[in-house]
Amino acid sequence: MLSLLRKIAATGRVAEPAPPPPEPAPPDLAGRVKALRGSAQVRCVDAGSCNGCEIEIGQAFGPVYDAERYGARIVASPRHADVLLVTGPVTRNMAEPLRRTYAATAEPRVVIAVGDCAIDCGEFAGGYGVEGAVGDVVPVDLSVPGCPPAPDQIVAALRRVTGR
Amino acid sequence: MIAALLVSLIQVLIVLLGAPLLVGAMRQLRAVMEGRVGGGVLQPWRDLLKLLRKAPQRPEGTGAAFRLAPLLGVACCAVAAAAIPLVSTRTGLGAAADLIAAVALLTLSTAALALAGLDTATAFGGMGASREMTITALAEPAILTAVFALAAKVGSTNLPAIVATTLGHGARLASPATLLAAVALGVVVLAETGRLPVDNPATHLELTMVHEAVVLEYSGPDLALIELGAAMRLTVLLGLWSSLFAPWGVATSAGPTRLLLALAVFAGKTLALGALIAAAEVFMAKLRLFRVPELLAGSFLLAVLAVTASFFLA
Amino acid sequence: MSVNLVGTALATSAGLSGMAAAAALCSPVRVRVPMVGVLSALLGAAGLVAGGAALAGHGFSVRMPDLLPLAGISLQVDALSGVFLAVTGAVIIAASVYGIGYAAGPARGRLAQALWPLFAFSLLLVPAAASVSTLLVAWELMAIGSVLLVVSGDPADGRVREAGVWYAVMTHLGLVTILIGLVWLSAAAHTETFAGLRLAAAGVSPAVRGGVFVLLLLGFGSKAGMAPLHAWLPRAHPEAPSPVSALMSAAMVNLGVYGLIRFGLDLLGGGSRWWWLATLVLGALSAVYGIVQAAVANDLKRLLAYSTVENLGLILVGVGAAGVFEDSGHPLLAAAALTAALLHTATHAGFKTLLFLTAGSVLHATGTRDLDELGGLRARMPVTTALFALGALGAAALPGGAGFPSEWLLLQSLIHGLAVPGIVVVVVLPVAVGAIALSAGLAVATFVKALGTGLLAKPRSAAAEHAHEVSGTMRAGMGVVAAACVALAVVPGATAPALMRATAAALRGPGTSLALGATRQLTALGSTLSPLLVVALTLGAVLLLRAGLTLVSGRKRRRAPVPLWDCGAPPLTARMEYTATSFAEPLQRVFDDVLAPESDIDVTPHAESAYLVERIAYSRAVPDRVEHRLYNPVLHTVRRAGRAARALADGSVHRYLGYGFGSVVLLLIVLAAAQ
Amino acid sequence: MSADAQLLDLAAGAFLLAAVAILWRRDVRAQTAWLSLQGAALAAIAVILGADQAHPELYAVAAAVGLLRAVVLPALVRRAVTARAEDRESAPLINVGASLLAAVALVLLAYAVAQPLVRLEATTAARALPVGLAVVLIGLLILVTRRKALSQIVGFLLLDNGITAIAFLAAAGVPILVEFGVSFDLLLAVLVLRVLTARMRAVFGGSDLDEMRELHD
Repeated sequence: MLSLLRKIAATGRVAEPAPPPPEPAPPDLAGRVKALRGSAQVRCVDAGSCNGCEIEIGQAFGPVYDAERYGARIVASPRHADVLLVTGPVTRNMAEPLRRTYAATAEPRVVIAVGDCAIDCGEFAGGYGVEGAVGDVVPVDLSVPGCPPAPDQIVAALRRVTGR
Repeated sequence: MIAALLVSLIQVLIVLLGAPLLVGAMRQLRAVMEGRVGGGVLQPWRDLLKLLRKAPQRPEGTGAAFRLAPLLGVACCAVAAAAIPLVSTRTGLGAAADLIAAVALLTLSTAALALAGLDTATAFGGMGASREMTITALAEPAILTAVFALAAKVGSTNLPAIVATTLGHGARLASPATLLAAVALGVVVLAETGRLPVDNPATHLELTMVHEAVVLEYSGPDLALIELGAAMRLTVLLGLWSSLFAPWGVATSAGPTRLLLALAVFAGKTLALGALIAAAEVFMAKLRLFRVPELLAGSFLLAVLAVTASFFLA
Repeated sequence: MSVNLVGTALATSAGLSGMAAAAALCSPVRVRVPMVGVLSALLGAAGLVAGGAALAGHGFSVRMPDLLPLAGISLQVDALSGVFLAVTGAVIIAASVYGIGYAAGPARGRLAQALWPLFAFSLLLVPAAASVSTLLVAWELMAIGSVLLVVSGDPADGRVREAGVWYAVMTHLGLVTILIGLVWLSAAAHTETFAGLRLAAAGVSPAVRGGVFVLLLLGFGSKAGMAPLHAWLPRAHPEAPSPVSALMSAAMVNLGVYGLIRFGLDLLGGGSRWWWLATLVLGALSAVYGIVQAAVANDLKRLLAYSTVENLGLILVGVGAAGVFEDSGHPLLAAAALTAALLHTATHAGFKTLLFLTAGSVLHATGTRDLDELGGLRARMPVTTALFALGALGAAALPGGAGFPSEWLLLQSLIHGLAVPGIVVVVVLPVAVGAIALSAGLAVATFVKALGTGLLAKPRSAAAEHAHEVSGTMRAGMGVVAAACVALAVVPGATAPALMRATAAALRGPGTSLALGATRQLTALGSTLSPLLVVALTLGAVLLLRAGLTLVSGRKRRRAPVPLWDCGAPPLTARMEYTATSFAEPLQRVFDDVLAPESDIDVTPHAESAYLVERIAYSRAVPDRVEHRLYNPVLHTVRRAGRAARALADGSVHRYLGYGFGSVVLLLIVLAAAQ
Repeated sequence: MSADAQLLDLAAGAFLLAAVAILWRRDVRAQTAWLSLQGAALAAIAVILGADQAHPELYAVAAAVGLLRAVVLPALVRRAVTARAEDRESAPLINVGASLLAAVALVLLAYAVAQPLVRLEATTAARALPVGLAVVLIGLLILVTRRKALSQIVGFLLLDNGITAIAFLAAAGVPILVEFGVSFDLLLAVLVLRVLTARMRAVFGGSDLDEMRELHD
């Protein structure tokens, strides 16, 4: 216990200083951003990704990038969520669950497609098990390109939603 | 009488408005200790305001129990806050401000929430309800026996009377009986508010959930009430604990300045306790569900020791 | 003497029971059931009036020498009897009205219908008895009536018959102990009227009084479901038709408590401390054991029966505490404890009647008592669900429930008990409080389970799927007692004056420190409880919140219906629900050492390969451990003795004559030796 | 009541609390921490009594007891905890919850049987006597119900702390030499046990007493 305390004292803050805020959300999103009042509960949906994006999302909420300081928090149920972070090309098996998750999320809700696969199926375009991009299944509001996208880009997207 | 009602109103309001801030402060402290920046003390309020404006939903096949539970949760905490002498011993409920009644009210809100969890007919709802009720049932003996120890000395379960007597004889606080009772009730408070090591309020893994599993189905305004209720419950129980074992600063007389001072002291005490819990949680891991009975049995033992000590030693 | 209200009411009830029985015997089935129901309800009303009058201070005493050979019948009603008369009468009213709609099949038959009013009247007779012989007659009437009614439900059913046998045997063993005790007492005191015993008891040697009390504790305790003599209760109450269960569980068991109070405190005049410590400890034991069993029970009515064991245990704790305090010269504490016991008798009668009647409605509508088969009745039987919820609130002793004020009062009296000198008391009281608290906590879990899995959620079987709300008379019966529950829960203080008269009658002492006339709140020993205020404030806060919520979220208040969150998988089915068994599983694990559940898993491997599992059968049963460990061995020895005895009787006449001759010779030898 | 009396009560309370905590925790490391607290409480009792009854030599006893019970013995036990497998009582003979409830009964029993002694002389010291008795009983309980040799050592130490406390409270302190004698052969015993457990672990790879039943043949 003491050793842990010493470590805490020695380490101090590991979070990087906040980068300048990204440009505000597009007009069609602005209304919802206002309604969210700087707080965004996030539900991650892996629609069939290679888990590269998941690792980056994990980093985005880790101590270094600390998305929580902008009002974003990961929650356990889409009922509690405002934002869906969808990764990967939507496989046939995950298409229906993705729709259900979207339906279970209460208005106002925002869908962020994370990673190239989520935007245009990337590597897996035309694969026999692939239903299509996230945009083909549920309406996408923001997208974070990259394979995988860097944590700070994910954080930036989230900041556009929370507006902080 | 008017003054007393005013006191109760003030207590309800400070708990209502302050509870989310307490939670925010605890999260903030935890974030800082983990080397993060944290969402800020106001974050819980932001979440609540947002949730209140979200579109309300009615999950298929849920009924009155599901809709009533969030309201009841907040209401019970509010009534308890009005009764317990958090700021002043002259509360609106006066003679009817009973310790057992206050505890029973909080149990009522737990039971209502458990019923709501069962009402959803989802596996997780039932699981959470079952665990929640198990813990509550086993916590009850420790609570009432500790109450027994405190009330036996004062000769009444009337909260203002207990607090006033303790304020009268500060030396009593240093007696083994009181200390043992304090530890026992402290453990129970942790269990009743779903903090570590009994329940992990920040878990995302359904299989380890207790309280979270019950509320998985709630959204929008209902969820806002649930979160507010949980925060108020934490505040009220911490306030009750500090009023019983550290009553300094609780006003025994009317008078605005006195009340303001008491208000400040109350906020300070509650924040300090909250900080203590939050800091301790950094070092703790969650207990297995079937180790929790051991914890509660221990707290029951301490409570019994408190009773015997209050009789034999002091 | 001038016309006496109590006497008139009792006479009326007697007449009504006769009329009802006659009507049942000689009227066509169509008319029979409603007629009996109405007449019995009037009978109950008469009992209620008698009790109320007695509680209001009217005394009554009559002696009918030639009604019964040798002793004759003598009746006397004081405030203490009044409590039990009133409670019983109220229960009879509700159960009779309910029974009109409930009775079906064999229960509509002549015998069953004729027994009902007679049994009801015997329940009124017991607390009115004023002599040992009268009491014993009434007691035996009650026993026989209840046994026959238990089996009247479905005599063809084996489980019903088994329950009937258990009950018949145990209730008569109880009767025997009571008989011996009372005869011994009257022999020692040279009188058998209560008035005489009250005077003469002081002269009886302590040893005799102790022996008598032990016998009475066993006899009356077994009637009151005191562990370990409770085994008949969870068997008989579930199998009986629901109105009968209600009458037994809410009225009959109370009479065991009445006997204990009447003889222990009143006639024997308190006696010595160990009597009451024993009562207290046994009461605490029954409370905890009963509720632990209830917490893991799956059969709705069995659960309620075990909850009866718990509540009667709490009442016994109160009685025991009263005895201890009385013995150590704390009349106020004693009065408070006894008042708590009596108040809990009333409140328990209220919510237990409600629960058994609602459970009966569930059984009536679905045909099953198995909680794992029920569920989803909320939408199908709204009234029943709401009333069951009310009863459950009372049984869980939560604010707004009927059980809360009485348990609060009980705790108050115990908390002040530390003032009593004596090491044993100081050791016992904290443990007793712990036991009460544990039973209270487990009661909450138990009734959350019963309500949440039994009536809320989704139906778990076709039977529950096609349930329907019950008939008007049944709803009326439930409604009556529900109203009583609400009254007891909200303004318990209103009963204070009456209960104080009763305690005064039992303790022959001053009244309690309950605030006279303060009907809004309950004040005892320097603490005050105001259920009315608490309930009003909570409801007010709820309404306020609703209003505030609509204000905040504006017109969007309309709730959009959405499917349950199923983690994206295809919709949740009823098979994925948590059942009562799974709900109770953690508690069952915690109390593994107490319950010793029997579970076994049977894995059938696939035909091709031992590594492929075809199906897994898991079964779990939580038998009554006391029954297994205590009763079965006894039964075994009895059976063996019986078998041995059979060897003596091989049918040869000579042998039988030989027995007779041998015994005569033996007798002569003994006589010779004696001179 | 006087400040001294209250301090004594407090020390007694801490003494008892430590015993309960030792029964409560499975982790031997945590147990040793509580053990040192208990030693400190014991020393405090001695000091208070010394001040109360003006027995200056009690200060010396207190110092010795404090050093031995609060520092040396716990340290020895702690050093005995090496192998990971050793440092928690995984499966006591009766589960911790039950043994805690048993402790409730034992404490109540201790108070009940000690009453005559207390009534004998109504001093504060005498009123705290049951605490010592209760600790002795709890120590025995641990000795009976725990499997690991280390836990048994802990129980043994608890037992001895209780005895010493009784000695202090009843006779206002045993003669200093006796106390030292007791403490030193206690020290010896612990050392022997430590060596034994170390050897056992070296030879059998564990010090679970049940597994050692085979040794007798």
